This record gives sequence, structure tokens and C-alpha cells, in this order.
Amino acid sequence: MKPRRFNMRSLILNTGSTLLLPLLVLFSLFLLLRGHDEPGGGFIGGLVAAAAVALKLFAEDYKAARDMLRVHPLQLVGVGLVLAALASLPALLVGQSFFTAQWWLVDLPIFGELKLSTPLLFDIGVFLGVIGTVLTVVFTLAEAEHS
Amino acid sequence: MSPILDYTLWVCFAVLSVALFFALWRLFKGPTLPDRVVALELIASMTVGIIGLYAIRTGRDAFIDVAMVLAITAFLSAIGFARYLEKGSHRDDH
Amino acid sequence: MLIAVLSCFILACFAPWLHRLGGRQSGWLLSVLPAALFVYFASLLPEVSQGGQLQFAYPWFPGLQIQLSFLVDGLSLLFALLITGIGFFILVYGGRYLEGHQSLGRFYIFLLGFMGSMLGLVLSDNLISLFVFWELTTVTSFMLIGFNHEQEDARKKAHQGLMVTVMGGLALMTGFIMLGLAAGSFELSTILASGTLTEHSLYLPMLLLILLGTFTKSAQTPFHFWLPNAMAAPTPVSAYLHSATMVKAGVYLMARLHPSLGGSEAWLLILSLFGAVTMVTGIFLASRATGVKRVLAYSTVMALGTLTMLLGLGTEKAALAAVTFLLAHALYKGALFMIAGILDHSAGVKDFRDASGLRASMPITTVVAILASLSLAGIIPLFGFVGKELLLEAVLTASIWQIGLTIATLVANIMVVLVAAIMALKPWFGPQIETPKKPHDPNVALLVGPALLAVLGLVFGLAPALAGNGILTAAASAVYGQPVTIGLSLWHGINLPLMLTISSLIFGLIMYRFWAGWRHITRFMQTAEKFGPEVIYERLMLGMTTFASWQTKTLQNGYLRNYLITTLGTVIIIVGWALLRVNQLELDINFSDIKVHEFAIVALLILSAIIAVMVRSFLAAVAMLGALGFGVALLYVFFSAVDVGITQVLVETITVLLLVLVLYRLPEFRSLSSSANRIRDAIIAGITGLLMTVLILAITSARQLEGISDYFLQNSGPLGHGRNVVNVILVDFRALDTLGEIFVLALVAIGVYAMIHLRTGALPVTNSDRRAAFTFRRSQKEKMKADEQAQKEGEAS
Amino acid sequence: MEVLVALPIIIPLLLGAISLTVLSNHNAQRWIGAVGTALLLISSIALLFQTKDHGIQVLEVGSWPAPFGIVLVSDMLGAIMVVLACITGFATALYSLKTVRKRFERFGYYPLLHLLLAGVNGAFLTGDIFNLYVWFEVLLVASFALLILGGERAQMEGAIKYVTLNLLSSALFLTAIGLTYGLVGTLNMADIAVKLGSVDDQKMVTVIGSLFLIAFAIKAAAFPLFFWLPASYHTPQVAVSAIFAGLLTKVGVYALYRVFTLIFTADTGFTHEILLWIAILTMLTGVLGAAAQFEIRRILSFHIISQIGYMILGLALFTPLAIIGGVFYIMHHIIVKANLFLVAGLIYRLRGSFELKKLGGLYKDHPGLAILFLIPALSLAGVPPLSGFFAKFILIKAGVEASAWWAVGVALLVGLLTLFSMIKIWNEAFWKGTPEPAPAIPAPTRNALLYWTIGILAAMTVAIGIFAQPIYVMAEMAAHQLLNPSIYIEAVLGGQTP
Amino acid sequence: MTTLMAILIGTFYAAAIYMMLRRSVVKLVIGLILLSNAANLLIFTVAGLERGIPPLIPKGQDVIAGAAADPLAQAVILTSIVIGFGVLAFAVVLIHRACEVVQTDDMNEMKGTD
Amino acid sequence: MITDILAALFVLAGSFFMLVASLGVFRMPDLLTRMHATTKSGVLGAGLIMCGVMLFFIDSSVTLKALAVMAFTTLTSPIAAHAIGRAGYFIGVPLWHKTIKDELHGRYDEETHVLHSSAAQKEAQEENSSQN
Amino acid sequence: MNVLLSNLVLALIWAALTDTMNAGGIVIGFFIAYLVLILVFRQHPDVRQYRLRVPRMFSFVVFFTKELVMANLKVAYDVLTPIHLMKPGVIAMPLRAESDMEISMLANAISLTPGSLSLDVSSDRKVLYVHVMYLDNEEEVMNELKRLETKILRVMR
Ligand code: NA
Ligand code: NA
Repeated sequence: MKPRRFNMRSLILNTGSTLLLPLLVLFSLFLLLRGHDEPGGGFIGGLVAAAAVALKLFAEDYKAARDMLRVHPLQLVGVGLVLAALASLPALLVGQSFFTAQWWLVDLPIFGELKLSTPLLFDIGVFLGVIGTVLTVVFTLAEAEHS
Repeated sequence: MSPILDYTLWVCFAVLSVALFFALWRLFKGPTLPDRVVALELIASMTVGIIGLYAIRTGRDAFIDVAMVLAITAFLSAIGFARYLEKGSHRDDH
Repeated sequence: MLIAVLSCFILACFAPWLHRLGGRQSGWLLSVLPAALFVYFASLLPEVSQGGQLQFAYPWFPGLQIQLSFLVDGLSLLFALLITGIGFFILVYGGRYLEGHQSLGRFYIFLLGFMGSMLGLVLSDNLISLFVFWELTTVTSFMLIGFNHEQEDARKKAHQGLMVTVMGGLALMTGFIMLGLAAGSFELSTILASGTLTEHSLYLPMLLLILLGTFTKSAQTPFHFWLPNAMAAPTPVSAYLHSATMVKAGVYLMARLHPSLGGSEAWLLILSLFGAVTMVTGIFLASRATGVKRVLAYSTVMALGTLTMLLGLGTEKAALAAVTFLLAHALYKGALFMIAGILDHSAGVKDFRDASGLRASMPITTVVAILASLSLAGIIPLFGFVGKELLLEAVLTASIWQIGLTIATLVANIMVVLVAAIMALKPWFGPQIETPKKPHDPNVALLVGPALLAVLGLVFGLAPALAGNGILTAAASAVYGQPVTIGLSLWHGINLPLMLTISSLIFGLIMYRFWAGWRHITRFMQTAEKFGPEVIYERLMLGMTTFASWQTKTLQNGYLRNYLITTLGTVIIIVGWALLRVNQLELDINFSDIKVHEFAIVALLILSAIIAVMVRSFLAAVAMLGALGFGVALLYVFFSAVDVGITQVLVETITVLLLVLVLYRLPEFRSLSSSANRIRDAIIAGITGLLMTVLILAITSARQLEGISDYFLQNSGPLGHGRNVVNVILVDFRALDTLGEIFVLALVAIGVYAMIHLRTGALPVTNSDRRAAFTFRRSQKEKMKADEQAQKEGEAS
Repeated sequence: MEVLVALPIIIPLLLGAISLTVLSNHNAQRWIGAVGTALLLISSIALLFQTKDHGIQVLEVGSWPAPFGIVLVSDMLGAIMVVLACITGFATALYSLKTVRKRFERFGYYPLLHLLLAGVNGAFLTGDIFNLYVWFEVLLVASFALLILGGERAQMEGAIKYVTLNLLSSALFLTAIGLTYGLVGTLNMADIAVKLGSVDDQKMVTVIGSLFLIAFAIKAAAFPLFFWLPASYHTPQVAVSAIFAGLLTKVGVYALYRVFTLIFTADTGFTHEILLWIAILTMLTGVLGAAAQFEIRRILSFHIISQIGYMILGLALFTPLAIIGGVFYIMHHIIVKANLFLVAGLIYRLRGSFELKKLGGLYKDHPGLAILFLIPALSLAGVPPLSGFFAKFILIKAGVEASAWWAVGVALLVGLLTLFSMIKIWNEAFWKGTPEPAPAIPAPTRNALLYWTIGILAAMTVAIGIFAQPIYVMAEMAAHQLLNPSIYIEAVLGGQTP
Repeated sequence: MTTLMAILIGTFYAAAIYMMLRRSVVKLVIGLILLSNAANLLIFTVAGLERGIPPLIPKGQDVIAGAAADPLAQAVILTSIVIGFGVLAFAVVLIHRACEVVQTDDMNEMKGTD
Repeated sequence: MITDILAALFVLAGSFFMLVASLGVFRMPDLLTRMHATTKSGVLGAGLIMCGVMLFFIDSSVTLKALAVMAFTTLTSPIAAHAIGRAGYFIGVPLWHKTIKDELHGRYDEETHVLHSSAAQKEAQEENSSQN
Repeated sequence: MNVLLSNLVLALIWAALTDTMNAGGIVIGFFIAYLVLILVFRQHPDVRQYRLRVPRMFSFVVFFTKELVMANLKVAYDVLTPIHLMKPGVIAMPLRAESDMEISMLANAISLTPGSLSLDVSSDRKVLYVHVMYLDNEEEVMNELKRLETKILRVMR
């Protein structure tokens, strides 16, 4: 009954997670990108994405989840922060107040009008930051289980 | 919205409210953690249902989004608890 | 003038370097400055002695009316001359006295620093800059008293002196502030010119506070104890600070403020009473002491008491007596202290009982000592005699307590003669006894100071007008507030004061004959000292630290729950009190608009919350929290908060995951609190909850203004290019909040990462730790056994 | 030059983010730390002068007009606080270069430091009450993380109390914000001030004010809400203790000043009376706490509390001179307190202990350090002509003018007892002979940079005392703005309320 | 409904505080969760409760035609939920580590630093 | 109108099954039987209500969302049930006393959580590992 | 699987081209693309298999929905009636399904159908342990389960 390096070794769960994982990731991106118009946004999307990786960790193990993510979650946090902070700066270049939203509307043939903007960039930063944070905590705790 | 639907929704809310209390009772009573988790899962499902009813009631489909997120993530806590139990950690619930 | 004051500080900064440069002669080298300053101040004499005043002002801190302004009149010039003149000798003396001492450089720093502070103090025209210098004398004297800092006693004494004088200093500052308020200015010259303040409503507190400052500094009873203790300092320091200069700062200030604050009944009573008591106490203690420096220190206390008493009397004669006595005292006491130092330095004698018959081996010293002692005893034709005659005259013409004061003065004088006799006779005459060092007359550097000061006492005694016309009359005028017309003379004819002087001389010499017996008779003082002010001071300090420990242990007791209870108690009391003050507390109570599903969810949530609190299992509580989260999310949904609802669901789920991830390491549920504690906690929690409920209801019924939220509904689309208004607020209207928020998350990530990965060996070390660890492990084992048992039963059924 | 208002936030945020991405590159971390905080200091000084010369600076973040968007406002108080924060930050960064171990760097020491500064500056500059909450949380979490860096038992125990009590404070703060929003439906502080003014029952407003009072008093470590501070401040790295000691409680004090001069001014008979008693008891309990301690960092920690009492006293007396005194006190205290902790760190490096019993001989062996200790220590005790003297002097003068005798008496007594503690340290650590056996010294490195850092701060302490006038003028401007909230409101809302 | 919500929120505060006053650090965390929920619900309630009209602009429109729930309060709550979550995550790991280091979850045994 | 009535029927049915599920969880004697109730009725109840939603709105995006909800519950519910059931069994949650057969009994390896397909296979495996 | 993907992509293209990017458009697009695929690429082996799979999938969905409702009614009956009629037990069901996906699809389906709940798969993938609520006749139950397995395998393979 002692705690040990642990893998649930459940075929059903593993398969379930491989099935649900892409679904969750896609869903999180969907939530992120529609956030400006419909319920969703960077934070919500980020939590769903983090939940996806957490599912991987729970269904398989810490290593599998780490490998899937490839980068260290703290790096995600860093990138997220930089993106979010950078989103505040373009306004300064055009002489507007700090954090003023900049919009670049791009017409694409199939997808229609694409709204690129600093708020979107900002939301992506939030998205990455949230994923990074949740996963840092989850991974750290999972790692600590073995020590 | 037709009165029939309106009335039905009222009944449904009442039914689900009662149902929630049964689940809550199990959540409280246990006796084991898996029992509680089962009850929790059911509460999540019922929450999905209530949100659906409420969306109809208000005619606002935006509420379905909450149900969507709930439907796809609520099971995670069950997985978490299950993993916890399988790790053979001590339990304080029986 | 500013340069004159600051030059000391500047020289102090370079003192260690000059010390190295000057080698053995460093004292002489550095003494050039006080000599030059003395000459400078002396050059101001002609103008000041004519009753003139010199003023200098340099801007410093106009916002608070603080400037570096200086006032040179008779009083301040007298002090300035004493400070620089005696300072010169002390530097010369000290340089030789402490020759080879490793900290001599630092000694110079603080001595020069002190000199500058003292000069600043007596010359300042601005009360606040005066106070600045006042405190600087305290600090520098602290450093000097603790010169032999590796001895615990020296540290303790330095601490004591500092605490007592700083306490007085703080009172003084407050008094100054009141004085400034009352007079409308911090400039002494303005205050003194604006007449008396005795009628002002702040007069009494201001007077008491200022006197507290001056009494502590000038060692008036009951604060006299720090002064003899300050003898832990090297002798040059004692000679300078504790006889001639610093201890007189209080006297100076009383003299200085006499025109404004003096003349009232309170002034008269307090000063003359405390002065007389101090005078008698000081000399009585001196008569019992045997340590050379201690005897001198107590006799200094006596002198300070005398001066205070004279200032209290406040008559023209008293003013003149005060300044005369002050000068005389400075001359002989400076000399005597330096002789005490010579006794130690050349013969290793620290106690009168250890010295006898040194006249043969130290002839010059003997002569100087006798000369200075004669002045102390007030024997014609020395300057001390002039002072003493004036003193007696002033006392005899006092407006109150004439007889009492006269008797006190007479008694004091008798014992002064005793002390003078001890100083003049005990070490030098009688049979020669072995001393720790081979006695010899010291180097000229050590002797020049006392000799010149003693001779000066003779010179002024023979020609008192020299001093009187030169400076003392001007000084007395400054004290008196009006021009003083009495002149100084050695011989006043055969009168009552002379009779008293003669009788005190006789009785004093008789007492010297029976000195040992006197000490024996008065040994009850040893018991009395147990109730003396020094013991009280120490008790107070001890009491303070004891109380502090108790208070700290009580408040900062380590129990988080007590901290929480205190905090919440504060919330309840202050917020509750504020709520009770509301005139008409309207609560928006309305149950009529509740829908069935809403009621059900709220009821479910209340139940969940209560269950989560009561359930006897962490895991069950966590599961309960999950349900609670869903319920809260539903409430958000019911009241139109879609994004919030989604977020709530997600956050709740992930929170449960995190809890589950850490819980396996945590100990099992235990019931730790007593039921009394639980009831207490429940009451506190309940009241807080009730308070919140009431607040919500009160606020919702009080709200009356349209908020700004409509702006977002109107502009989110056109200006924010988004239809989800909440999201547009988050990423655009209030993006700064969200930025801060993700930085919070990032910080959490870093913190958590560091917390788990950055470990420095944190193993249990203390016994109690080991015990705790043991109990923990045992309970774990028991739990595991119970688990196995339960499982077996489960399988069996 | 409006962007100047944002720079004290943007710079550390970017520095923090960049440091985080180069976590394993020690040299980059250090360079970013030193140069970055220097830049930050320069920008904050520029902001101070801009504010001093051209009045309150307002930046509408995202170009959204007040009260709808978030505004950053630099009034004199805010600008002064920012400069002080940046001075502390710079000094700490310099000190950290030589004292913080590599593994701490690898685990985010510098990013935490930068983000802490961002949070502190954000709190000082924001004109929005909820945004203030957000910055509070930023600095709080940064402080959590810095507090536990090292993971020792004492740190953990201290951190639990620190975290819990501060979270309770945050919850109360949030509750108060919620109630305010419920009452007036706006978050901009100037707008709140205007709208609360027209609420019928001002005593209801006071109820909310009292919640803010408690929330901020916890952050400021005032009596009887200070417990988290002595429980934790002596546990982390000394550089961390220094920046905590200098800055964190002052954010609470700042918030009290902001809220109780701008928003809750209608019922001062109640609120400021409470503040007065809080101030008195804070001074007293803090200094008594220190008198009972024999570990340098603990002594210093308790003194933070007692000094907070003086700062609150300035606000409580609520006269122009008192506010000036309070602001002056804050300026003096931040530098002195941070410096004392840095000195304590140096003592530790030289002697391997913070316990007075185990220390000694420093006066003989390290006279330079002795002077560098004496300056801040005596300044803390209020010895003239150092910075602390004028700080106390102004407050006591204000107290006398307001006839607040209890406050004056306690302020004086506490000054005396502060000296008592400082001299205790001096006697034991410096004057006393080196105890036998001499304690093991971990890293007896004499590092010029550390001396320089401490020396610069000590020089500032002396300078504030000797050149008090310009500092006073700034405090006076700050007080003027604080006591005339219409200036602030005008600057933020442009004279027209929506 | 406000009345009912007020009662609920009061219960949450009370439950949170009761939990925080327990000696076990685990309960402390549960208390913190409840506290954060209580504060958020309080903002939500005092900002005004609106049924069924989320602040979402219908497709194809530029502004919301009629009334809508207060979006600012929602945004504020969202931010505060997130911050509360972050802080909670930190607290959870902290107690985890603390229990590991101190070897107990009893707060009464964690008083070595005062 | 017709769709409204249909929707009403669907939501009513859905609510009914939800009630059944919660009664099941309330009344059933052991963990596994309770799980029967929740797994099936929960999914069905939510699904029926979502059908009601589809019928009420008759809007493609709503339909997609409702279908997504149905798909998500259908996918996740049995997985969760499996995880809990397995965990519950593994930790020895007692079965109802009227349970007539338990072929899972003794097939789990307590240490490795390996589940054997038969008692013989378990013995063989254990022997194998003890030889190693 | 590739074919299914192509079908979906084609459906999306259809929806995009006809400017009906919504559920209805995609469903219509899916059917049209399906028809096109099975008509145009009928020689392709994958497509030939795929041709059958779509109708099977639909029939399975119908079957499954029916089972789900039945399951619930049966459980409902037992839940609502005062006396428990069930005779629960855990049985080991030998598996024909081989791949992970097949096994777990089967397990999930079993969990959702009347009276049965998958507990776990043996580590050698030979046996699925199922909790059955009405174990009156074990053989019948087993046959029922096997039938379900067959249906699923037909869709999956
Ligand atoms: Na967000
Ligand atoms: Na079934």
C-alpha cells in the first residue's frame, strides 16, 4: 500500500485519453479564438488545454505528459508573459496610449475576414500563461510524488 | 414560448432540484470515497441538464457553452480521485 | 560662525588620519583647532562684554523654520570659551593619557565631534538646531563613555547614560515644539525678545518637559545616578564632558531660557527645590565615596544642583552667582579630574584609600591639586571663594525657603570642604604607601592643563573684575534678562556669608578628621541605595523588558488560529460598530422573487457548505467542494454570467485535481480542537457571516446611482470589435487587470516550481520535531493497518 | 511624456518576463537585474520630476477614458513611493548580485524580484480600486514565492501564516471593493470619491471604509493585525527581507493614505479616530516586541511594525503637517529599514549568526560596518540630524499642534525604546568582545559591492537629514494634493463627472 | 433573490472562517476556497442580479438592444476567480511542502518562527 | 408549437431519467449498482434534455453545441465510471451482500496493479516473477 | 480512417462553397461527399470498406440509442420499486476485440447498455470484467454482450 511511481495501466483510460486529448485541445483553441465574440477566451481556453495535458498525466504518467508538451511549462509561462506584455506596446509605436488596441483586418479568400489584433495577441498570451501555470503546478506535484 | 413548455420547464426544474438533493445526500453519506465521486459525477450531469433547461427557459443559447465545457471536463475530477485511490494512499472516509 | 562649529566635525572626520600623521604629538597637533577657536571667540569678547550680541544665520530647513542661526552673547560666549579653552587642554592631555591606545584615533573623532556639538549647542539661536546639537552631544558622549567597550560595565553604563539623557532629550524636544508654538518662533533671540511666556496656556507642560530635559542632562536628583556611572569613560572624557561642559548643557539651557520661562512660581519652586536636593544629595554621596573619580563626580552633581538652585532663585545676584560659580567650578573641576587621571596614570591609584604620601614623588602635581582643591573649598583668595560668597548671598536673599536653602547650602559647603580636604590632603600627605605604579610627576602634556586651570582660579580670585568685566557680567545679564549691575569682588567685608564660610571650613575639616567614621556612620546608605533612583531605573528597564516579553509571547504566540481570531474580532468590532452607527439601517429583505430552481441551488449550496465544514474526511470535503463549485457555477449561469460560469466550472475541477494530487501526502483527518474551541470558532464565524449578510442587504438597499457598466454594453461592439462584452473588458477595456492577473499566475508557477525543486536539507532537527515526526509516522502505520483490516473485511463480505 | 507613468510598471514586467525566459543563464539574469533596476530607477526619478514640475500625471490605459478604463495616476505621493520602491529595488538587486546563490537564481529569484517591483509600482500608480487589488495580489504572490525560496522549515511555517493572513486581508479588500461597487457602480477611485460623496447616508459609506481600513491595516501590519510579519520576515534571504521590510508594509500604508484622503473623508471623526488608536498601539506593541528579541532580524521586524505606527499616526492626525510628517516618515523609513536588513546580512556573512549572543567584536574588526550600522540605526531611533529625526519631529510637532497628547507621549516613548533596541544590537554585536568560541563563518568574503550598496543607502539617510528641505517640499506637495482631493479628481476625471 | 443570496454568502463566509480556524492546514485550504467563492459571489450579488440576459451582443448587431447583466462586475469576478485560483494553487503546494517538512498538518505545531 | 411540445416531452423525459439516476445513487445498495444508475441515466438524461434544446432552438449552431454536449457526456461518462469502479474495487469497497458472483476477486496484483485474466494466469505470473 | 477524414474535409469544403457553414450544411455536405466518394472511388479497397461502414455506423447509433433507453427503463424500474430485484455479479467476458480502440469502445458501450458495467480489462487483453446487474442467467447475459461486441467490431473493422 505504499505510494510509488505510479501508472494506472488502464487500457480503457489510456484509449479514452488518446481519444479525448485532441478533442480537448481543439476545443480549447476553439474557445480561445471565439472568446472575443462568444463565451470563451484565453483563460478558459487555457484551462481546458491544461486539463487536456492533466488528463494525459492522470491516464498515463508524468513522463508521458511531459513528453507530449515537449517544452517546460515554465517556458510557456515566460512566452505567455512576453506576448501579453508585448501586446501593450504597439500602441506606443503609433503614438497612442499604452495598451491601446490595434486592429489589423485581413481579408482571406476562404475564411473570410480575419480579425488580427493586439487583444487577440494578448489573449493568446493569457492562454499560454494559464496553460504554463496550471501545468507547472500539476507537473511539480506529480514529480514530487516520486521523491 | 408556449405555456405547456413553460409549465413543463417548471416541473423539470422542480424534479431536478429534488434529484440534486438525493445526490447530495449520497455525497454527504458516502460511505466510501468512490460513492461520493459517483454522486459528484451525477451532480455534474444534472448541472448540464439544468443549464439546458435554463437555456430553453431564457431562450439564450449562450448558456449551452457552459454545459459544453462542463460535459467535457467534469469527469477529470473523477479520474483524479480514482488515481488517488489506486495509489493506495491512506483514506479517511470509512 | 558656521565654519567655527563645523570645523570641529570636519577635523573629526580627518582625526584618525591626523593621528597617524602626528604620532606621539597628535594631541598637540589636533589641539591647534580649539586653540584657534578660543582665540576667535576671545576676539569677540570686547563687543560682547559691552552688552553686544552677535547673530549669524544660515538657511537649513526653512519649511520647518529650522535654520543654523547662532547667537553670541555673554552666556553663550562664556560657554564657548570654556568649551574651546578646556577642550584645548583636554586634547593635549588626552593625546598623552591614551598614548598608544589602539582606539585613540576614534577617541579623537568623538571628542572633536563632541566639541563641535557642544559649541553648536551653546551658540545656536534656533531651538531645533540647538536640539540637534544637544542630541549629538548625547551620542558622542555615549561613544566616549563606552570607550572601553569590551568591558561589560562600560557598555552598560554608556547605555544607561544614553537612555536617561535621550529620554530627557525627547521631552526637551516636545517642550521646544510647544515653546515654538507659544512664542511663534523657534529663534531664541525672537523668543527672548518677546517677553515672558509664563501666562501662556502651554506654559506648564512646556516648562516641565524642558526641565525634564535639562534635569536629566545636568544630572539633577533623581537622575543624578548616571553621572558617576559615566566615569567608566577615560579620565580626559570625564574631565571634559562630565565636569566642564556637557553636564552643564542643561544648566546652560535653563539659564538661557530663564528670561522667557523663569520668574513664575512653578519655576522658582521646582528649580530651587530640585537644585537644593541635588546639591545636598550630590555632596553627601561624594563625602561617602572613596573612588577618586567618583568623589569628583558626585561633587559635580552637587555643583549642578547649586547652579540649578541659583537659576531657580532668579534674582540678579543669583544670576551673577550662577555664572561665577559655573566658571569657578569649570576651572577647578577640570583641573581636579585631570589630576585624578594623573594619579591613575602615574601611580595607578583609583581610590583615595590606596594613596598616601605621594607629595615627595609628585611634587608639582601636589601643588596643583592643592590649589584646585582650595578653590573647590571656597577659600580665599581663590576664585571659588568669590563664587561661594555670591552663592550664600543669593541664598540668603531668596524669596522663598530662605532658611531651608541656607541650611542646605551650609551643610553642602561643610561637606564640600571635606571633599576638598580629601582631594588636597589624602593622597599627598601622610605616610607613603605602596602604589600599583611607581609614582612620578607626569609629562608636561598631562600637567599643563590642570596647572593652568588651577592658576587661572587663583588669578580670577585675585582679580575677579578680570573675569567679571570680561564676560561674567554679560553672561549674568543674559541669564537675568536685563543688564546686571553688580560687580565682582573678592572681599565683601565681614558679613554673614563669610561667617558661614568660615564655619563650614571648620566643620569640614573636623569631618575630614573623622572621614572613615563618617563613612561608617552613614553606611545605612548602602541599604538606602537599594531603593535609590538607579535601582528604580534598572527595575523599570527590567520591568519593560519583562512586560515586553510577556506581551510579545501573548500576542505573537505562534498560533495561527489566534491570529485569525484577533483579526476577525477586529473586523467584527470595527465594522460592526460602524454599522451600528448608521442612522436608519435599511435592509433589502425580499423573499418574493425567488424561483424554484434558484431556491433549490441556494439551499443545496448552503447544505454543501455546512456539510463541507462538518464532514469528518478531507476527501469528502474536497468532493463536497466540487459539488459546491458546480452549484456556484449554476448561480452564475442563472444570473447571466456565462464566462464566469465556465471559468468557475474549470477552476473548480482543476482545484479538485490539485487537492487530490497533494492530499495523498497529508496526514489523515484528526479531530484536534476541543468542543469549547469549536463553539468559540463557530460563534466568531457565525457573527462574521451575519455581518456580511447584513452588509450586502444594507448596500443593495442603499445603492442609488447608475454605474458605468452601460458604457461597456454600448461601446464593446463599435469600439472594442467584440460581441462578448466581458471578454472585451478583460482584454481591452481593463487589459491591465488581466495583465496583472496573468503575472500573478506566472508568479505562482515560479513559486511552486521553486518550492518543490529548491530544497535545502530540511530534516527535523530538534527533539520536538523528532517527536512530531514519530507521532506522524506511527499514526500513518496505524492507519495502514486499519486500512488492511477494512479491506479484508470488505473482501470477506 | 505620459508614458513615463507606465514605465515603472512596464519595465519590471518586461524584465520579469524576459528573465523568466532565460532562467538558466545566470549572467543574463544578473545583468538584467542590475541594469534593469537602474533603468527603472532612472525612469521613476524622471516621473517624480515630471509630476513635481507639471502636476499630477494621468495615463489612460488603452486610451479608454476615465472612469471607464483603468487610469494610471502619478500624484506626488504615488511618484515619491515609486522612486522609493525603485531605490530599494536597485539596492536589493545590487546586493543580490553577490549574495544570492546560483540555485536561487535558477529558481526564479530575479523574475520574482522584478515582478514584485512591478506589483509595488502598479499599486502606487493605479487610479482604479480593483486594479489596486490586482497589483496587491501581484506583489503578494511575488512575496510568497520569495519568502519560501530556500524551503527551510522556518520559511514554511512563517509562510503559512503570512499567506493565510494576507489572503484574509485580500478577501476583505475584495469584499470592500464589491460593496463599493454595489453602492456606486464604478471602480475608478476618483469617480468613487465623487459618487460616494452624494450617497445619502454617509455612515453607510463609513462602514465600507472601515472594511478597507482593516484590509489595509493587515497589509500594513498595524495593531492588532500584524502577526504575519514577525512570524515570517526573518526567515527568507536577507536581500528579500530587506525589500520586504522596505516596501511591502508601506504598500498597505500607501493604500490607507490613498483611500482615507481621497475617498473616505466625510466621517473622519470615526475613521481617523480609529486610525489614531491603531497608530498608538502599533507603535507601542511593535517596539515592545523588539525589546523582547535577541535576534537581529527579529528585532528589526518588530521595529517595522512600530514604525508603521508613526506613518499611520500622520494619516490619523489628518492635518497638513501630520500628512507631511507621514510622507516624510515613509520616505525615511523605507531606505533606513531596507538598509538595516542589508547590514544584518553583512553581519551574518562576517560572523555566521544573527543571534546577539553569538556576535561581538565587530566594532573593533569592522569599523566601516560599524558606522554603516550606526547611521541607519540611529536614524531609526530618531537621532538628529539623520533622516529619522526630522520625520519624528514633524509628526510630534503635528501631534502637539493637534493636542493629541497620548499619541505624542507614545511616539516619544517609542523613540526611546527604539534607541534601546538599536543600542542593544550595537552593544552586543559591535562593542562586545568576540565571543569564545568564535562561530563558524560561512563565507567570510569582504565584498566591496555590498559595502557600496549599504553605503549609498546610508548616505541617503544622512542626506535626507542634512538636506531635508527639498524632501520636505515634496512631502508638502504630496500632502497638499492629498488634503485637496479635488486636485486629484480634476486631474483624473477632467473636472467633469459622468 | 438578493436576500437569499445574502444568506448564502453569509453562510459561505461563516463556513470559510470556521474552516480557517481549525488546526489542520488542509482545512485551512478548504476555508480559503470557500472564502474566495464568498467574495466573488458577494461582488456578483451587490452588483445586481439579472436573470437570463448575458452581456453578449447578438450576432449581426453592434449593441445590446435592451438591458443586460452588468458586464463589468462579471469581468471583475472573472479576474478575481483567476487570481484566487492562482493563489490557492500556491497555498495548496505550500501546505503540501510544509506538512512534508514539518511532518504534521497541525498548525499548533507550526509556531517555531514566532 | 409542435416543436415546443416535443421539446417539452424530451426535457421531461430527461429530467425523469435524471431523477431516476439520483434515486438510484440514493437507494442502490453498493457502489457498483449505484454506478449503473448514474452512468446510464446521467448520459441519457443530459442527452434527452439536449434534444429538447435542439428542438426548441432549431438553430444549427445550437444543434452543434447540443450534439457536442451529448457526445462529450457519452464519451466521458463510461470512462469515468470505469476509473471509479476499478479504483473502488481495487481498494476493496465492499460489494452488496446479495452479489452472487465475483470473478474479479483475487485477480489484481496488489503491488503492480496488473489484472490477470484468470486465477491460473495469475499464479503463473507470480511464480514467474518469484523465480526471477 | 483516411477515407472518413476525406469525407469530412469534402463536407467542409461543400459547406464553405455553398456558404452554409453550419450544422445543416455540413451534414448535407457529408452525405453528398459520401455519395461522391463511394461512386467515384468504388474500386479503391479502403473506400469499399468505408461504403459499408457508414450505414453500419448509423444503424449502430440507432441500436445503441435504443439500448440506452432500455437500460434506463430497466434501472428505473428497479430504482423506483421498493424491493431490489437485481442479482448483481462480476463476470469475466473473453474478448474478441484486439486493438486498444476496439476494446475500449466495447467497454464503453457495455457500460452504457442495460445492466452491465465494464470494470476493467485484464492486462493481457483477453478478458473484460463486467459487472452485471441481473445475473439470473449468466449465459444469456454473456451472449448479449458478445452480440454487442460483434456489432461494434463490424463498425470498427
Ligand atoms: Na482573463
Ligand atoms: Na449495460
